[in-house]
Amino acid sequence: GGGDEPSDNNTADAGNTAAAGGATDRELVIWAGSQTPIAPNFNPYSPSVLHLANGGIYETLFAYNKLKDVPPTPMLATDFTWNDDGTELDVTIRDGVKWNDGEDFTADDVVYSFTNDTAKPDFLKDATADGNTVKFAFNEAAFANEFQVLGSTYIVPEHVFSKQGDLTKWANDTDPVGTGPYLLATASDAAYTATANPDYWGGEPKVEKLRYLGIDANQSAEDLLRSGQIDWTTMFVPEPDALVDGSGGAIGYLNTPIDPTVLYTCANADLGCTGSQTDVAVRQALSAAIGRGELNEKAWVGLAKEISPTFALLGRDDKWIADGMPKAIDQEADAAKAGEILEAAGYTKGADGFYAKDGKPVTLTLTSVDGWTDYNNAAKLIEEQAKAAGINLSASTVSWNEFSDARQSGNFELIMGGVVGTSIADPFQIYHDWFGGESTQPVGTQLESGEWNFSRYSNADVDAAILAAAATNDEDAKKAAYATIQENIVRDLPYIPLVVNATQTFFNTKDYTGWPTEDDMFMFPPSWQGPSSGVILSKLAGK
Amino acid sequence: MTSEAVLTARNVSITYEVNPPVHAVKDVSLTLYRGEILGLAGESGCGKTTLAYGLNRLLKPPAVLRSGEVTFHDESGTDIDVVALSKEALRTFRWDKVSMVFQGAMNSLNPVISIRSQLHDVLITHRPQMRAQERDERAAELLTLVGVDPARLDSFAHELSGGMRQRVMIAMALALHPQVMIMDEPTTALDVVVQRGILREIMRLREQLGFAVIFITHDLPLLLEISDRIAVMLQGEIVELDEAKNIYERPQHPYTQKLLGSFPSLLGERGDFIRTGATS
Amino acid sequence: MAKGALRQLLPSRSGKLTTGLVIVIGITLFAIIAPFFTQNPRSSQNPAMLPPGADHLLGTTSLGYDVFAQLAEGARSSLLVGVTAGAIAIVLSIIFGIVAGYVGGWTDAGLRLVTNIMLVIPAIPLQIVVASYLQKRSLVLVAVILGVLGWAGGAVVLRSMALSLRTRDYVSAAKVAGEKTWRIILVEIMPNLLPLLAAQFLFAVILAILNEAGLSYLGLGPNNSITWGTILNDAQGGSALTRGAWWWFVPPGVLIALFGCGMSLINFAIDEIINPKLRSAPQAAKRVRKAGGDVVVNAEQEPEKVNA
Amino acid sequence: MTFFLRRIAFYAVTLWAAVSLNFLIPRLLPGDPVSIMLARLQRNGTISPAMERSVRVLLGSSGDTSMFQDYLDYWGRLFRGDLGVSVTRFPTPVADLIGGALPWTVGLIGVSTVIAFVIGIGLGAWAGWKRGTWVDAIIPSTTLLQSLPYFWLALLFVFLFAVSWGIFPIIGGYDVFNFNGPELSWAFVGSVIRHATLPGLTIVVSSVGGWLLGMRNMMVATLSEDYVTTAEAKGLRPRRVFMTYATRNAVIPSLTGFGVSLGFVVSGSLIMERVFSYPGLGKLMIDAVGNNDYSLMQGTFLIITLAVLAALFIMDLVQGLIDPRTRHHG
Amino acid sequence: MSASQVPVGGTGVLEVKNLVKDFTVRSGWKRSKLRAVNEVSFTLEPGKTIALVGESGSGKSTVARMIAQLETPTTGEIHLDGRAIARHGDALARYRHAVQMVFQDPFASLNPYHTVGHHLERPLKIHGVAKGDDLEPAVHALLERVNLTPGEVFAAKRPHEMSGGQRQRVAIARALAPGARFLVADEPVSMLDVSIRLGVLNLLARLQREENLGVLYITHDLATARHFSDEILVMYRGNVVERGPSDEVILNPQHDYTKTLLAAAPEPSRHGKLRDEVRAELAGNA
Ligand SMILES: Nc1ncnc2c1ncn2[C@@H]1O[C@H](COP(=O)(O)OP(=O)(O)OP(=O)(O)O)[C@@H](O)[C@H]1O
Ligand SMILES: Nc1ncnc2c1ncn2[C@@H]1O[C@H](COP(=O)(O)OP(=O)(O)OP(=O)(O)O)[C@@H](O)[C@H]1O
Ligand SMILES: [Mg+2]
Ligand SMILES: [Mg+2]
Repeated sequence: GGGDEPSDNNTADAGNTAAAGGATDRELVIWAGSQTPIAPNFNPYSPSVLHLANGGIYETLFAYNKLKDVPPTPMLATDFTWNDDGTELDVTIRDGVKWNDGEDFTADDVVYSFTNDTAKPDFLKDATADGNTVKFAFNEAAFANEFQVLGSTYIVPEHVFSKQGDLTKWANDTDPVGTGPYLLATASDAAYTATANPDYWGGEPKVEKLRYLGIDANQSAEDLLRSGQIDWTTMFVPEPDALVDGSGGAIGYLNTPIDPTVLYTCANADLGCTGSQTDVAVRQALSAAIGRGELNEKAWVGLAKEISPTFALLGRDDKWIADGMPKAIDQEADAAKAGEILEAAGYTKGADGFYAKDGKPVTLTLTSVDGWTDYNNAAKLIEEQAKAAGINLSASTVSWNEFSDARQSGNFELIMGGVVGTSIADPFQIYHDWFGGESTQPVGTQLESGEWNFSRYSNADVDAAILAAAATNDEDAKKAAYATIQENIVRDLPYIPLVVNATQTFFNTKDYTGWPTEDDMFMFPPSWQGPSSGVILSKLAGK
Repeated sequence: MTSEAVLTARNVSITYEVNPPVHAVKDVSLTLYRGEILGLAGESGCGKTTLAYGLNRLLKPPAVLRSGEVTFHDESGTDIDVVALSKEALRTFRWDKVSMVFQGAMNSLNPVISIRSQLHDVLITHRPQMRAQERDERAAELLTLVGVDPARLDSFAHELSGGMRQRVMIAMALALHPQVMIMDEPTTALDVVVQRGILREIMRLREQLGFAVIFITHDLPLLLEISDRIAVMLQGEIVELDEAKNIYERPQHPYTQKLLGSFPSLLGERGDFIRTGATS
Repeated sequence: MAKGALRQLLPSRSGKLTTGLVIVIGITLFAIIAPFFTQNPRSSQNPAMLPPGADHLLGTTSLGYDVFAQLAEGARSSLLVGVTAGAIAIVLSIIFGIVAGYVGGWTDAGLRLVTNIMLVIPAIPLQIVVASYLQKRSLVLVAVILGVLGWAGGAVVLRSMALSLRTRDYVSAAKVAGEKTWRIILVEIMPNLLPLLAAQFLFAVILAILNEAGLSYLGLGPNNSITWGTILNDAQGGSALTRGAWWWFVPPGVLIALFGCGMSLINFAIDEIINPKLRSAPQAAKRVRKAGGDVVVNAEQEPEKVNA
Repeated sequence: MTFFLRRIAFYAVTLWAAVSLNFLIPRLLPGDPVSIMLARLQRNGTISPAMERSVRVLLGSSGDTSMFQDYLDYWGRLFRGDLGVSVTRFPTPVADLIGGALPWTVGLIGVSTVIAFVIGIGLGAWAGWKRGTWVDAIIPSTTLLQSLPYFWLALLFVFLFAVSWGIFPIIGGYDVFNFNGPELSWAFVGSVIRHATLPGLTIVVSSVGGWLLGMRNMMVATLSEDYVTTAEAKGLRPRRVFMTYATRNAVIPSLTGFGVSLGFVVSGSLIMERVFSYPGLGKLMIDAVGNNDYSLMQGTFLIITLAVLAALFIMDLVQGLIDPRTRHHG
Repeated sequence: MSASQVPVGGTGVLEVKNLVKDFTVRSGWKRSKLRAVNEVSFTLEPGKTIALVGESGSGKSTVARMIAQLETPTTGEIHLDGRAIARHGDALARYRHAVQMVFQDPFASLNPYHTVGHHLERPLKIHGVAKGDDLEPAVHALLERVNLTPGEVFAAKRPHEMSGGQRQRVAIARALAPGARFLVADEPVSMLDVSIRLGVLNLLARLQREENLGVLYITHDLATARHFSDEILVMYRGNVVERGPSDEVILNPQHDYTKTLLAAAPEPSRHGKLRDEVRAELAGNA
């Protein structure tokens, strides 16, 4: 697989299609990426929480649909309203919900879930319960944090969690108490199982039993899928059509590209970046030299989607792309154009066929995480394409640790990596987290949590526009701010966009119905994604 | 001593099928009489061991018995054509009629099992009717016979001195009352004092039990002292075979003469040794 | 070394040796020569996943790389890794084995401690740790890692050999003649260990090639090179088997196995040099059978007699 | 120093050095474990400062203590039998993880190693006994097996036996679809055996050749020993000569090698375990290395070191049993 | 090294004083001390031969190895030309120059990897006897001294291409190469074939006479000891139990052990005696 960090930040969908099928006791087997041995841990605050917990046991207030520009689906809450300046948010919680130990779910549980030491976000000033309403107060305009509050914070039972000492050290592995559609049944090194929650507020799920497996190699998972032993998984498969066709219709397949794949460039010499890529001309030339069509065809077997250089997700975020900005970035390699850019910037081609300036050759090292086959392959192709354009780029692979260390500290030239796609139909989060001067550190200093600006990009105009966009809920004001941002980042290319990476989900359509479809993409389908996977589980039925 | 033959070999030729072939034994004929000690002398590599192996059909590739007959004349009066014996018959024949003490007798004992089991092995295989207790008794008796403390039965080879190992091998060779015992340099690795002890033992046992011995060594003085008859081998052939006394006093073949001259006598003459520089 | 000694040491025409040499020399030649004739193994300009055919002897990979060209390039690198690692391992095992055995005393105690620790600490995890410690892993670096971590077993054997050799009369004789210690080790002892050293070297080479493949499978192989191991890793990552691209997955493995097999066969022949007992018996049995003696070679001796 | 003390000293010093290395090695790995851990966590969204603090506490390196102090603490904890808590499998104690994995590893790899050894020794002895016959002709082919990269073989086996023909399962140490963890029943035992077959077969196939060759050569050499000739001259039955005189002596040199390989059972199988998602120790170790999970790394290394030392020790003893010569001298 | 440093043909003696050698031996968990040589003293004069006889394990080789400085005495001293011998550096080299050794097994004492020429060149070079162009003729001359003619042919051979006798001659030539005045010969013929033993011994005798060598002849063969040496020392369990002029010791043994040894030595003239003794014994018992 190669998809980097899948994220949460969501918008949602009102699509509430009830499954047509009936109840089934056939066990639904899921691989969500766990490796053996599985350490039972269903504490949503723990670093090693298992997938069932997020969505299957614990739920959020709303569920956002990453793929569409639609309002979020009400879950534990039914309604929310902002005040005008974005400093207060009122949320109405759902009536009649019970914890699976029989206790009532209350607004106090919601308050607890946001204010306990472990979970309390920095931007939150206060949360108070008032009947079935929870009032959130923020330090400053928090429109941009809507998704985090409503869509990605799991609501936990105060009466259980408050009795624990240190919440981060707790495994919560016996009868975890949640509101979700499933109850934990058994857990072992190799697998854990769940049964339907008969008292689920949305009605008892029709699939009675779930089994989450631990699998160590993608190849094994693919083999199991092929032989019908896995019913739902999200993983990279090079020839999905062959697999689906080969199954005779038993396996369904969805490709939902959402996360941009880019080349991180350590772009900012002022913050300590070194290497040829600190020159914007080199980045532009490299971008021109890359044949994205070929990358997609060969490395992503045609499964990835065209990317917009503005980082707005084409199709979903079209309205945010400023006038005059290109929609999709060039797909064809243009070595001539690359040469022109370099020559205009004072580079000359040497006898070895590579460009140099002032006697210093343009050399670049591009690393990717070993074993992320699509990335590794794309990197090899980029090496070839860059060389054809006179840029001496060499590709190599590193371990995840090295990759993580390099980008955190800024000690790199080029890294192939993912940009966490936004979970709502708005590129704001990307602009803020990945391009903002606030979200970075000098080379040699580790980025802090929430800072994703690996390229060390820092541009006063962009920073000002981000601030402006954050303070408003007005679409036009936002668009104006985005236009400034887009103009700068499309020119400066601190991240050289490649493609929007494929996310391939396979599921058993022979025995189950109710899966998202191309026509009714009511939720983001990956098996590892919470809380959307919980929503999907609650909608499945036997055939 | 009778002049009744117990083993006759006629025109035995043995070749090592290597490149080029080595004719280790060439057309050797030899008769062993009941109860005698026949010494087989000759320099290293002249084919003594090969001949001994041939007599007991122990040759392993690349050695091949090219031609010749070996006949064993049993006490019962029947003649056994050793060359024609079937596999199984040969197995039962071995050790029962002809036993051997090997050149490397120091290494002839299995290092990983006790002396007792090695003695028992022989008895179990050839005397299956024997009861366990009888076997134990017999084993103890054998060791006593060769002058080793029966308490040593449970020892392992490495726990015994060279002389003791040699005696144990002789005891083993005696286990089935064989009529012929082939001893291939049984004392070469031992020092003279121990060697003398063992020779004395062999002589005594021969007197008591009446088996015939083919005694192989290159130590001619030794052979002269103990053998009844001596065969001198040179390059695969027996060049002289006569009574020990005759060999000593009237060697016929020049090679025999040369061999005899090679040993300065302890108490007598220098033989061919010249030490003109001697100043004593 | 003069011819006489060599000839004496070489077992007379051995099928195993010949086969082994043919395989090893063949693959080595392939590694040396083939890359000049094949296309650029890093050129993705061919159609992807082509089965073997006239244009591409062993087809192409998912990126359109020519498998045959990759194998040739991989042979070069894999052999380089193997030989380098083997050489390092052998030098270290000589230092730790022979020197320890010959010099004795505290030197021995110290060297032996190191050897024991290297023996007890499993090499594979250590290789993994070291490999992941070194971020830029060139081919040579991987070879060095494999070599530096793979000498202990050989050192133990060499030490015991040296221990027995140091009491040999010719070593004593050299001492009495006034030779220096280092000269005794180099000139008197080492040549007699040559067959053993050769055998150990071959073994170390195979081991290094296999280990490199293993490391590559775990993603810890050389960063920027094509080896048989990285080809396998790519093939595995590209689901070559499930996609039916056996031509991508099978040949590197077969080449590794073949090369190892060839080396083992040579090793076998060397074994027969070291141990004359091995040399004579089996061949002798064959020869005797050819010569017409119906000898079954085991304890149940058949009549050795041949028609006179 | 007496021999006995020397032996003890050997084990003690080796153990000390190995354990110290185990302490050191993880600390030499690149990257700050805390930030790597945090980076992993950030994949699931932002994390609170409290969570960050707890990660630091968990990873044990608060940054203020000296390496030497850490080292002393490490020994202190070892003596108390405390191997720490795994970070990647939080909050499972390392001891539990190892305890859970060890039986599988020992069961599969140990048994396969023993089987490979027994088959290899048996066939090797037979081939040596029948040296020079057609049996010898098949010997060279075993060198081919010996040189197969075993993950390659494993993948091929999975593809053929599990995926294409469906004879054997694809993953797991037991039927993970029908059992919710190990249990005591015949069905479970059957499932374990079925799941062990393919990985076991891989190990046996790729390692049997080595034993076979070594044994065959030793056998040939032993057969020309005087005591074997003596045994034949004694008219013993071939079976007896084969077993007690030839094989028993020829097997002795292989035993040390067997001991060492038994020791490496624990670590030797990491690739295999990954291919088959087998719940073993080797994979635990690679994961630990890949995730900078110090405690788990140290724990697995320690177990491996102990296993090797224990195996060497046991082989010291076994050798004494089989070879009386070493009984007094070790 | 110049000739002045080396008293070639010097008149000094090699004196062994109260040599003691203890070995530690292990049996089971226990270690014990084994006294292999106990207070052995003798003086080796140029032109004289001393024979050291005794059964296996009596310590003969250990004495030889101590003299050749392959083993360090536990106590006791070795003096050359009146001075205690050196154990290091140039002085050791000078000692080696004067005292050389011939080993028991001529196959084992020649390195199978090197030619005969190499074996002889080395000591010549090390001890500065010959250099460069002189080396080859010197080697050939040495070979011819030990009756290996023509020298060129033998210099090119390797040990395995020669018979045992020839090999032992090479070993002797090597020992002579540095211009040694004293030769320790540890059972120089016991590994040789009966028919060639005498040849080697005769050669040794001739060289001894020509070079005025002092020879320590170690053997368990009493007959050759008697005829080859001027004096015989009988060793038993590390001790010298009897010593004296050779005929004296052999023909008129005093110590019990010497007598046992003499009785055990094969003597062709006694043929048939052993059988008769045994018969008499048996008859007596019966
Ligand atoms: N396996 C073999 N292959 C080839 N030639 C052999 C083999 N064994 C022995 N020979 C040769 O056969 C000849 C006779 O050997 P044999 O062992 O019988 O001699 P021997 O008289 O017993 O010598 P020794 O006194 O050294 O024991 C020798 O020339 C020897 O080289
Ligand atoms: N390195 C050693 N370590 C321990 N004991 C030794 C060592 N060398 C010799 N010995 C012992 O010292 C004693 C004398 O040995 P030495 O070799 O001097 O006897 P020898 O008279 O030369 O015997 P042989 O006639 O068998 O050569 C023997 O008991 C021997 O076992
Ligand atoms: Mg012989
Ligand atoms: Mg001696």
